[in-house]
Amino acid sequence: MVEVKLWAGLRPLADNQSVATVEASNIREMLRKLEERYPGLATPFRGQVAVAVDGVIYRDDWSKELPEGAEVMLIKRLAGG
Amino acid sequence: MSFDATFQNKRFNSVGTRPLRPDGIDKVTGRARYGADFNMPGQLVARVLRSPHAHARIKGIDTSKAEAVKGVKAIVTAADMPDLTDGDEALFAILDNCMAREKAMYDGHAVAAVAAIDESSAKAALKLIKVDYEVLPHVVDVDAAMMADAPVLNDTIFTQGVEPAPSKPSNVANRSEFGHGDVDAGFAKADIIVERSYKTEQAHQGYIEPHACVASCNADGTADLWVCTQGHFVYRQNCADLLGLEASKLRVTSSEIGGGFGGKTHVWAEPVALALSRKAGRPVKLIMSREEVFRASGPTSATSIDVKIGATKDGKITAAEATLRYTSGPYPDMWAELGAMTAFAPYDLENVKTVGFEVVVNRPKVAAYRAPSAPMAAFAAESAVDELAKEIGMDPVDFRIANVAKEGTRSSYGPVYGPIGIGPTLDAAKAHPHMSAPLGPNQGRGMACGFWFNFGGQTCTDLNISADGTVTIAVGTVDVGGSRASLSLIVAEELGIEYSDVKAVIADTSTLGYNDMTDGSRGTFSTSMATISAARNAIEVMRQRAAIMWDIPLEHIYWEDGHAKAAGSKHGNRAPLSVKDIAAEAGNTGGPIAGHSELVADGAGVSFATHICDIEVDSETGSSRVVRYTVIQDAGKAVHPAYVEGQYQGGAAQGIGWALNEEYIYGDDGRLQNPGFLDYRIPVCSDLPMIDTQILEIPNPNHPYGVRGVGETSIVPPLAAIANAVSNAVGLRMSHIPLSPPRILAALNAAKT
Amino acid sequence: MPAIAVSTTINDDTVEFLCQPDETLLDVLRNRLGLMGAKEGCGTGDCGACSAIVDGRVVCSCLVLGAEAEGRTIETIEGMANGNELHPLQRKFIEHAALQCGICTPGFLMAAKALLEVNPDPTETEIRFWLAGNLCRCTGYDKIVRAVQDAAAEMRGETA
Amino acid sequence: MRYERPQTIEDATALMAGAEANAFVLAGGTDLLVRMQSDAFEADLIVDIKAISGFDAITQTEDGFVIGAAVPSAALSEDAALVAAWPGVVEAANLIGSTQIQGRCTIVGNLCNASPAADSVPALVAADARAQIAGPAGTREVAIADVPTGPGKVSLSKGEIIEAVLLPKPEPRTADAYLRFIPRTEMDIAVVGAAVNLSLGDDGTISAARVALGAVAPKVLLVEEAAEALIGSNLDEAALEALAVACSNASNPIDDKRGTVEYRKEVAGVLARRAAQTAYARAGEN
Repeated sequence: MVEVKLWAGLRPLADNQSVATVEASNIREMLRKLEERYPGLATPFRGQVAVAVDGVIYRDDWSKELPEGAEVMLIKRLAGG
Repeated sequence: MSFDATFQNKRFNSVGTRPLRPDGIDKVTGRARYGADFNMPGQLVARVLRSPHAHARIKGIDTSKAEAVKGVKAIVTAADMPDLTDGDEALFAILDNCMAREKAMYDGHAVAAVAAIDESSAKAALKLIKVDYEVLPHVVDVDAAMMADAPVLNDTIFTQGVEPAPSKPSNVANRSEFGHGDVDAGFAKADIIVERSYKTEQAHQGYIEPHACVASCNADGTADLWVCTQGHFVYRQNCADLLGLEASKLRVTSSEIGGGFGGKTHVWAEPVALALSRKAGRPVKLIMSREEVFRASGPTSATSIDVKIGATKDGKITAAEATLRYTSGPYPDMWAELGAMTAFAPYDLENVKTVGFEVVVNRPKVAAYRAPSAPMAAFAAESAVDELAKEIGMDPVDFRIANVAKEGTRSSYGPVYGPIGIGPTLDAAKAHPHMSAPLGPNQGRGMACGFWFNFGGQTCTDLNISADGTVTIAVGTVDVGGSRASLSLIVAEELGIEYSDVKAVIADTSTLGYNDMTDGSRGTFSTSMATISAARNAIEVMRQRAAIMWDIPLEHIYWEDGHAKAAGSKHGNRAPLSVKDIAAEAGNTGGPIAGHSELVADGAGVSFATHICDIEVDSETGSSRVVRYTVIQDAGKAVHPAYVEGQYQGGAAQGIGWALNEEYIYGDDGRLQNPGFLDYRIPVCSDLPMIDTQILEIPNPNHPYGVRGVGETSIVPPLAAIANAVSNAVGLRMSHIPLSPPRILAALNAAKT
Repeated sequence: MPAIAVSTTINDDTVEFLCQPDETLLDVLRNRLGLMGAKEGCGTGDCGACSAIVDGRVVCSCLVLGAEAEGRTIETIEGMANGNELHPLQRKFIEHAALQCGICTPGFLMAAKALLEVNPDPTETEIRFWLAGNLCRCTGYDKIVRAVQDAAAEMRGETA
Repeated sequence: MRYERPQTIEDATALMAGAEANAFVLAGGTDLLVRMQSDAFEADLIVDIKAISGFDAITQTEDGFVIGAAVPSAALSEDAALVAAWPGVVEAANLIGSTQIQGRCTIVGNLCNASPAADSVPALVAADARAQIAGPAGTREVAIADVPTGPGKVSLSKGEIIEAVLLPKPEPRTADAYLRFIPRTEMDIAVVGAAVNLSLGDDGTISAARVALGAVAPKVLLVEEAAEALIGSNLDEAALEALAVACSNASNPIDDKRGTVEYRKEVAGVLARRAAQTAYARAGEN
């Protein structure tokens, strides 16, 4: 099980939860299960989110495994110069 | 991702040396071809008509007289573009910004464009296009735009991120919040609290090469685009999406790029050039003038920021809070959010809260500028940190060290940090001779820290080994600052060959798979990872070829020091095969030898820097000069140290310009007053001292060589470092960037009375 | 507008061209003569990317009319190297990593060449003020100034 | 549009006199070509005066110096006699733009462009220089201060061309100095400019002075009160303070992208003080 922290902008789309717990072994599975539970997340999940796993930000690589007890946060996909 | 990107603490032969850059001769002889240096047979010249109003409804555009001008071949307006009004919001904004549909949203907003056989016909036609404007009230200032009585730019914008959702539209597109703990409880524990408001003015990337492209659309739906860009694959996708082209039929070639710094991550004129070419049936060359670049490309945000920080007498920060308001131009984006994420990132804070407000105004659409949004947030936060240290009576470096973030710290934007370099940069600053050098009269010293995220992203490279054993590496990330040299070093390192045997080229969009842009400090980080991967794939092929050449089993062959070697007692006496040896036989061992890689280079990690500067202020004129400047930054591993230093120095120089003189100045009519290098004052050679650099190498655990991005963070600390230095020189806290002479003199005079 | 016939000397070659009366030397070099080493960064004399040497003085070619080239002697970046032998300044710019994007480089080289012709041993301050009309946004000028100093030393015969 | 390059001043003035409209003299072109970039600019005739004999020369005469209308600013600093006689004029001319601009721009062009912020004009006014004007009706001379009449406007009649600037031969123990304020170290238009030209008597007191300011009024200002503050003094603090006050009071600037009214008035005084100190030191050495 991983606890996924949602950024404030996502919470209205997820029953106002700030944390969601899902059974997932990697980012893709985590996003898929969250989306199944909260269909409103589908839009931001298409290109607007990045995932911080133990402080490292993953923007694209959904194959990243989620170790047991990892800190997982959804954050906005960022722009750079 | 099958590629293992974990840091391997290996000894380097090539990486870390300083060979000559491969594009050097072309660039010192004038042969390098930039955006404007390409021509096609039969090409037309394009010019763009721009709104003279800051905010105006377009009631009609009459192009009939202009079309009658001899030599004019096509005129386009928004009517010639797809109507994306009800489609994807981000795409709509990009297209509307390229060509205004309902309203001109800022001075310089494109409303029509002409393609003609020459400049003078195009110019004559522009004058004959009649646009019927209904001038609307405008607002350019971020605080004014948030007032209840401000003219509302877009009545479909309702502030997101607030509960309950507002019932009235406003110019505040979004509210975002970050932090943890309880700031009120934290402030209650503070012995001393500093609270202050700051402003920064809008700055432009100021790349010396204006946007330029040549577009050629054919009747069969194929098209070519030659363009200066930081990301030709992204430009291809954007242009295809905006114009309804098929991406694979649009071939985009990136020219040499004359500076970008974030400003060439976004299409401005390219869709217009393609639309003109499609309509005219001929190639079209479009070069923006310098004035157009300032008025109508994408500068960074102007901001207004409030900061409150409290600490105990012994120097521990108990709470930090900031409210950050950022302009985004006429279209909503996420610039304030980035500021809110980065403001307090260098610190280990028990209680922290940042709130960002994204504000639309009648200014050009904001684009990324080198660590976008972070310099302004750092200016405010680091000014307050400095002031707090002074109030407590602590040395500013010691105070920061006492509160610095480290591995395991919960960052102010949420996640817990892995290994990070802020502490070591502060330790290095403390030990640096600059910190203890004596100051002259009227001089002040300031220092500040900076933080930026680095990106990885989608990356694809092709490595081809020629029959003579020399190697071409084709990459899809545009070289903005010497990355071809760095990537050639990486190939040499992995294959164990000479740097001079490698040629790195930037492939066009039809010859290589998709690559994200050169942005987010990702160019060398991500492409080096893909290049290492491609080289290792090529090595695998060469092992197979060696097995064929020797006619022994593959598992008996290993790769070491640039050679295939046979293992064990049975074959071990064979002379190792070099890349050249294996390449020479390629035709008979299975054909060309290549290594390819497609990967997502995530795990870039975050980046920190600490800067120190000395400023001398003329108290009679308010003029200030930077007399000494030092940059200390973590590079993870410097692949080509000379170009890492170059990034540090260039970022510092841009920050110095922003801190002292650069600003967009608008008149009461909402028109930009200084759209040129004469009055948009970037630093000139005589403004600056030598800029000293110190490269720290704290390996990134998520890159085989430990590489981190180095491009952006160097622009984050200078605004605050300079403001702190000026404040120390004149004994007054300066809170409005740029610290132009009139602002400094006015503050000195106000303090006298 | 009737075109004007101009005869001039560019990089030691006699060159003849036709241009419009309002056409700049920069446009002539780039668009008519294929000498695209001079860049247009501003068109108003503020950035120096179009620098060329006319009768021994470095000027912004965007602020010279093509018609004014009649009878003049013009040097552009394309004439700086002697065949495959780079000018010391060109070599030192590469060696010192004095360029990143490189768009300003031809202009800097032209201006620096003109400097060393009148002042073979300039101080850092003299270099910085002489080059103040050449904008560079990438480097912070540090490595450019060092490259000029080093090239000057080599040209004076001091071991680099 | 036509481009003409006459060989004589008579041909040049005839061309200018005969032009229907929008005729421009081209010398260094550093202002004219910038204006030509603008979409709004229209020209029918450009008269390039650089081929006219003598226009590119600096000539020393019994009365002083004649600086031809086509002499680039860079050439002024290469003339040792001129630098020795009028260091302030030369330093002002050398502050116009970059090295590249210096290779082209002329002080006559700087004057005729009629920008209130022109660098060389206050120095020329302080030096009591005159403009030699050729026209269809012959030649005439006017004081430099009488050439510009307001921003972008000059007192020349149709067909008239300034041939040269005439600088007097300085009296013994006379020197000038010019300072301007800009936000950067180079490349900016003056926010304020101040020129001081002064002569010392045998006892070292200032016997004559002219003080001129730029960028603080619609055209260059010759500030009589500032000169009076200096005359008779040894440039003591009281004289300097009186000079600064006179300059600040005389300034009538505008708020714009380059500076505020308040700023310009204050800095006019600061720069006048500093320029006076430099001129005083130079005069003492002469």
